[in-house]
Amino acid sequence: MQVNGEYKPLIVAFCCNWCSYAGADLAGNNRLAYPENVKIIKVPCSCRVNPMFILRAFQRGADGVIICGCHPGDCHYTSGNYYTRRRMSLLFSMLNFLGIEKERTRVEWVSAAEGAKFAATMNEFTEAVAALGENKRLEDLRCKR
Amino acid sequence: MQRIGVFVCWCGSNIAGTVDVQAVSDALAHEPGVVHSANYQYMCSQAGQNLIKEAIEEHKLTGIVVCSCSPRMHEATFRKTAAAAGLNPYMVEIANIREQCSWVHKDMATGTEKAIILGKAAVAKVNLNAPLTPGESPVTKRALVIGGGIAGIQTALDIADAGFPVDIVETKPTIGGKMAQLDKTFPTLDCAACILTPKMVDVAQNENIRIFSYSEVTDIKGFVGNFDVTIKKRARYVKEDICTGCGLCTEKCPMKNVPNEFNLGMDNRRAIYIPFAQAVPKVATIDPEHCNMLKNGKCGVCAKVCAAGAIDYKQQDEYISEKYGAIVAATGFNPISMDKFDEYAYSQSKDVITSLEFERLTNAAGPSSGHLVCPSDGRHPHTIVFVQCVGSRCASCSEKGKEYCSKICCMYTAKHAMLTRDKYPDTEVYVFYIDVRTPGKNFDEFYRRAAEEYGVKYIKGMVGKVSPENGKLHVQASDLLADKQLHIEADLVVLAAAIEPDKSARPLATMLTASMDTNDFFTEAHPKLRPVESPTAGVFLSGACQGPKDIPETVSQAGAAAAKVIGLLAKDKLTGNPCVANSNELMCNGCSSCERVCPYGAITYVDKEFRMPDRTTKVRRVASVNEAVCQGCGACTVACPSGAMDLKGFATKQIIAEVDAICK
Amino acid sequence: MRKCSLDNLQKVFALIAENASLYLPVDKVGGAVFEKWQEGTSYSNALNTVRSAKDFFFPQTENMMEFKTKGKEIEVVDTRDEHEDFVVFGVRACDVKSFEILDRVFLCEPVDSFYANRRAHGVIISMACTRPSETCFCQTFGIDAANPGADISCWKTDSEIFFEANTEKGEKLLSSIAALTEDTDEAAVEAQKAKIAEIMKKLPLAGITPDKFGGGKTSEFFNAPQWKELSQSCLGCGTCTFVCPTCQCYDIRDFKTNDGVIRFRCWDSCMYSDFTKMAHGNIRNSQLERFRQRFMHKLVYYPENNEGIFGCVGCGRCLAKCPISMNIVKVMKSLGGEA
Amino acid sequence: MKKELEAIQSEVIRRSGVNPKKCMRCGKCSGTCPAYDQMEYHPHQFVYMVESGDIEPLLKSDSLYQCLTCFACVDRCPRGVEPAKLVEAVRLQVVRRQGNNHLKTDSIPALIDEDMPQQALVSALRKYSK
Amino acid sequence: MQKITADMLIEKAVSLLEAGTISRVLGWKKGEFDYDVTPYVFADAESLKKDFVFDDFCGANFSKYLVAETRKAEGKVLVFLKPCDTYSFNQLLTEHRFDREAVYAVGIPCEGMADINKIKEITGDGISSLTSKGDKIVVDTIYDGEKEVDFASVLAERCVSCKSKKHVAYDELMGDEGDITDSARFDEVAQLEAMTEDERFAFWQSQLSKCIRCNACRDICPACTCEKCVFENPESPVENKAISDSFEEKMFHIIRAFHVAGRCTDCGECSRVCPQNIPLHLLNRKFIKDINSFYGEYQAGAEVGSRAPLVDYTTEDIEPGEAVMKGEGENA
Repeated sequence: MQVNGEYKPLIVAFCCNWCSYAGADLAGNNRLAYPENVKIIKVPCSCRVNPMFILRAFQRGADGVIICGCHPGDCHYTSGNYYTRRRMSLLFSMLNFLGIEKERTRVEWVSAAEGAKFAATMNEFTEAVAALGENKRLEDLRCKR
Repeated sequence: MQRIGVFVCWCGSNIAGTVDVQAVSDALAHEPGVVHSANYQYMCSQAGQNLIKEAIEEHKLTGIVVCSCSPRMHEATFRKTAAAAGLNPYMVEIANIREQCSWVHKDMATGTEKAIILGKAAVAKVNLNAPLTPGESPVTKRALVIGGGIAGIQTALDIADAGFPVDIVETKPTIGGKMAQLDKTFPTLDCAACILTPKMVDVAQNENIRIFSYSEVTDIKGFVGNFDVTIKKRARYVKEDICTGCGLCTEKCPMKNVPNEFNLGMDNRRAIYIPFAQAVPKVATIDPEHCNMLKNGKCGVCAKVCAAGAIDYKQQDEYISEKYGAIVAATGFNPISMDKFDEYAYSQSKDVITSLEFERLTNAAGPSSGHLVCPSDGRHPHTIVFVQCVGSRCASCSEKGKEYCSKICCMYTAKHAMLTRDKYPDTEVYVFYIDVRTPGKNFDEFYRRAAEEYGVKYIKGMVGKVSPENGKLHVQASDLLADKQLHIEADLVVLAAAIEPDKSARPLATMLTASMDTNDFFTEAHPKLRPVESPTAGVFLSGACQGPKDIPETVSQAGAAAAKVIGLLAKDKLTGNPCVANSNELMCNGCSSCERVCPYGAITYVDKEFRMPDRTTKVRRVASVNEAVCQGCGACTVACPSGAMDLKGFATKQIIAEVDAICK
Repeated sequence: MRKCSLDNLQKVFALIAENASLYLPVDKVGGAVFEKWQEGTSYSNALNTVRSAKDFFFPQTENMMEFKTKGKEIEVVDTRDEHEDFVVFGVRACDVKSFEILDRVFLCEPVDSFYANRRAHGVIISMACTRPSETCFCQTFGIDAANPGADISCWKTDSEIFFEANTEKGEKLLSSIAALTEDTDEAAVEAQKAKIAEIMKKLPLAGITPDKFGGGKTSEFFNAPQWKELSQSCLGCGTCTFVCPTCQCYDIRDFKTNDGVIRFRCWDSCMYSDFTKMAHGNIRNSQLERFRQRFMHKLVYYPENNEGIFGCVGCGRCLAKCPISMNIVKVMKSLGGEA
Repeated sequence: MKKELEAIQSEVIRRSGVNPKKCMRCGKCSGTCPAYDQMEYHPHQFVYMVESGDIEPLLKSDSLYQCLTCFACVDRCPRGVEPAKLVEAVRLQVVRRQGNNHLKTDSIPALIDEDMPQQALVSALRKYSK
Repeated sequence: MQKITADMLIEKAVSLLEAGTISRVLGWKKGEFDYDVTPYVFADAESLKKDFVFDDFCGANFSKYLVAETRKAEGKVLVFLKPCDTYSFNQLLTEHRFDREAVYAVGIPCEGMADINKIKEITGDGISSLTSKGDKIVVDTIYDGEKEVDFASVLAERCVSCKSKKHVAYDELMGDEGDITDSARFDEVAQLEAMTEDERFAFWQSQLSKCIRCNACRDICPACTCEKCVFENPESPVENKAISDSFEEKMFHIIRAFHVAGRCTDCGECSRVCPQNIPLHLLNRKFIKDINSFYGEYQAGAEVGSRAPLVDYTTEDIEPGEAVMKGEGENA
């Protein structure tokens, strides 16, 4: 996404309510900075994230999409993140198969206690996406006028 | 079209310091649906809440967006505010512009821009919100306590005292747990049996309490207020209601060489046994592994001597189904195995023992009738070495012990050392410690007394190696303060083994769909604010299954868990979480994908008749969600290919609206 | 009539492409498609393109306008882009005829200005068919594959290509390439026409006739019992409509962009369950009704409103592409349209 | 000098892969060390001194060569600190800085007695030479 | 050439009709040419004898018709199932899409089906008749007269990489039972995996941009039996009719492949029906290949009631980051 003529990667982060969203809050509590272009959407569980949401984000101008959930075994709903893990493994492998840069998508397990990990992950992911440049391969020109 | 009010909180300077709140409320005022936009110093204050209430009334708002701190902080507050002004509480959305904006960004321009975008996303979502009403479900007024140690006993007693029926399920033949095995308790040194056994009797006599001993929970279904539990009552081959506990059978049984688990294998019991004199229920149990009658059909002595005729070799496991409104996990702890600590020669010498074994050795009802002797030959030990932190505070990479501090070892070691010196002043007692941790009422005084008054030799350092040599134990250790390596010829080495959750906890957590940490301790719903509740509604935590703790702490947590249970059972109806899945039956094709991913079994299928657009009717199999069971994870929404399954409060359209708003 | 050697064809293309975009059939994996000519693009020998040539005047999706929103204000933006001059080379007789059918829909009052503009800016060069397929039945609708028509008609032999302008636009274009062409008599072309006429007689579908159909036959066919068994195989996909050169139904939709709305139109198919869905619901709720609509439109309703001209040009694309091989020929035969 | 010592410290930490900060000062390494009495600085002190940058005395100490590299401390350390690897890393620093070997190959035969196992010879060579 | 003939099937159907076991027959009806057959419901012996056909072009599967026909309460439907069809049959049963009791399934052997486009590549257009003769097909054309083509050389792509000649469901089997074949069906996927990211993107961009959103792939697909597709449901935020600016077709095909992942039996119908000849089956096969490599071999439809990999999990599953690397195949 272009901001004032400069490329700044827009990152959409889907965070589960119980672990990762709380982890993001903790990053805030500890004033651990990460790029402002990371925007968080709260979902009850990472398993609520539909592949359609991810593609939609890319269509609308996101340059990277990250899904954060509880660590496997720690899901508030016991099994949600296990489904996420399978779904995203397959989806991301498919996107890679279609030639969409694999660095644009990621799943990271962030617990409520891992504020530092949340910030570090976002910094690192943003950097990786920044290195790729703008999302061209899943863009929708209609959204880019 | 919604009429949305936006309220931007300054949070003092917490938000306003990095976000131009005026700019945010101005920008959001132009968003579709927004009819009112304001900002205020502290939205969560009474004055701030009044501002919201007044705006709801004045502008006839149908939805509100509060740009403030994390919804984890004040979503509930603002929902109540909305409800008080007559607005459905689920028409409130929070834009987290503090934790996820002002606190992580330094620059006013970027902070403001991001806050506006987060606000826009929240507005976009509220535009698609619908009022939600939580469903109601009845509460079965009976509690289940799993585990009959001091934690379970105390919880059960407190619940029963409030007038609610409670069942205790205990895997052992008797309740009492670890505390029943202890000798004295720190820091007051009262005898464990003296304070525990009256409580056990109370349990037995309480009309509201049923004890399922020698039993285990095999299945849990349902949800808060309505659990369906299956309890397997293992066959003990003794009719519980007839056995008088006279104990004659346990004297006459010819199978004499069964290791006595109550004394940690330091002596033997019979194949038919009562674990200890004050057992509750005081009923004999036949150990089918060792009973000749059950194994080979030969013997039958116990049946012959039983005057009451309580022996029943044909008894079968019995499955009991019961409904409960609340479940308390009180599965307790065990010392870890010493297998991985070969340097302490636990497997090589009988005179290297764990602290729990030491408790039994000093207990008057123990294998040595309370005489402190070396288990190898029964001699009186003159030099005793206590080693602390065996398996506690180990780095995870070492893969030997546990990373956490087991919390109770410092105090019981001080107790052991003190009692030994008190009773046997001729013994030399060394305690090797890394740190002595005594944060508790009268704890440090207790430890200092052991060192100062009883002459226990506390040495800062660790034992590196114990080797049995000529009937003695050669202890090689470091004394860090003297900067010396010590070599002690000891008679007895006592290892303060780390404690870990009972092995039954993990499968129980799976049945309860309750979460656990990596150490298999149950996770609390909130580490500070909800320490006795599991995140799974209706499941409560009591005692060491939640983390290492001593008796006073266990008892207070047990009481707290009981209070929570009583609070739950006192309700006639429960209101659920309205953010549940719902299936659009017109779209559903009945493929079962959602049912398969639902962790709660909340989805069932019904055959429904549909009137088709071409004026015919057809019967189709469609999914139906039990709203009381659904916890709202959303797994089904993605499993559903036709998009028939959606989640209230986190609907596909709402999330996509947020995505769109963010990506603008 | 003008001609040029096939060796010079690329030069002709280059000359045309100097003033307008030139599109022509190009061989691709999976069949021929119309593509913009560039240096080196070679003309396909395929009988026909997978998709018809209607895209040039009636593209699958076409933006009509855009609304930009800022806060609560809306600005309407003209985004039309149909004013570019272009030339389409190698259109077969069936597709040429399809333009007439589309014209009658889009150019009657109220005139569809998008379509009209594209028509005004496009020049069509047709190509006679020398090897029709077994699926061809253009002659059923009086189309002469040997006389393809349009602005310029072309005939291709093994070594030469012949041009004849039929319209003013055609004359103009032909004169612009005069330097590369020469005058010729019609002997070679006449010979080819005769040969084609012979082939046409041999085609397996030569016997299909539309005589039984036409305007005023609604009551005769609407409740025919054959519809039930004909439609029962139909999957309700849009393949036939989307490969059809004469299907002209479209839907107008809004696409929400990041800062407003794009209003666009896109092809629609009467085979789709939401076709002509309105506030009260759908007027054709069963696949039978939808299926019937498509064929009744081509064989009865269209001729009724258009002086007996049928809404099918016999290109055979639907015969080749229907996933379950249900098509207009089978419908016509079933309803009695075989000589 | 201070700078140089800091460089040695970071080099020791890097080369050994040991994080001395993990040490909780329990002294089990020293309690377990069979060469304790021969050593001037004991394993736990090694760890602490490397951590605190007090490396100079270590560089001069014979303790470097008294460590048998038996890895008992590594095996038993509850925190996974691995003191023996630190000792080895310091030793390597010294050996490298001296520019020559602690033991010359020529002087070895004189030190050999009949009971010395072959293994000890090889490990000594490894330990005392660059 | 098929080992079983239309006459044998007609005889079977007629006898079952006469016995009252079934009330109608789901089969293939003769077309205009010798290669275009249409799935059709035959209600009587007469129409069967007149129009029923079984030859080298009877590829179309009956899934959609099975779902529709079994909802009519008119007795049992006889359906002839080739081995590949039986997998779809089971998958539909697993998803409760039809009532097993309403069907009488007869398994029939299949030697693979011919691809008319491959034949036309050899013989050219203008086919007036086609006759199977042993391992040859005799093609008569209006331009070049009679030509013979090897059946093997014109075998449809999906039959070249046939996964199974074994039936996994039937009430009755005609002819000999075959085996699960050791096909090289993942080779094409592996070739794409071996390309660079840019090459893969270029490949799919050129393929998917051909899409005209006719929905034939979806409408023929045995796994796409939703009451209403998300792309057609106005309530769905992804509802869409048009291809536009190179995104919508990607969205459609990625999501469609994802929706059928773990459920797709790899019947290959999507690629067969695509009017634009997009190799859509490669998307589904990629998912199958990944599923096999990440979670162990799984064949949708092999067993009724089996748990599809996407509605299942183990606690030890591969992490998405590793999965993407592993998904690049041996070449990564």
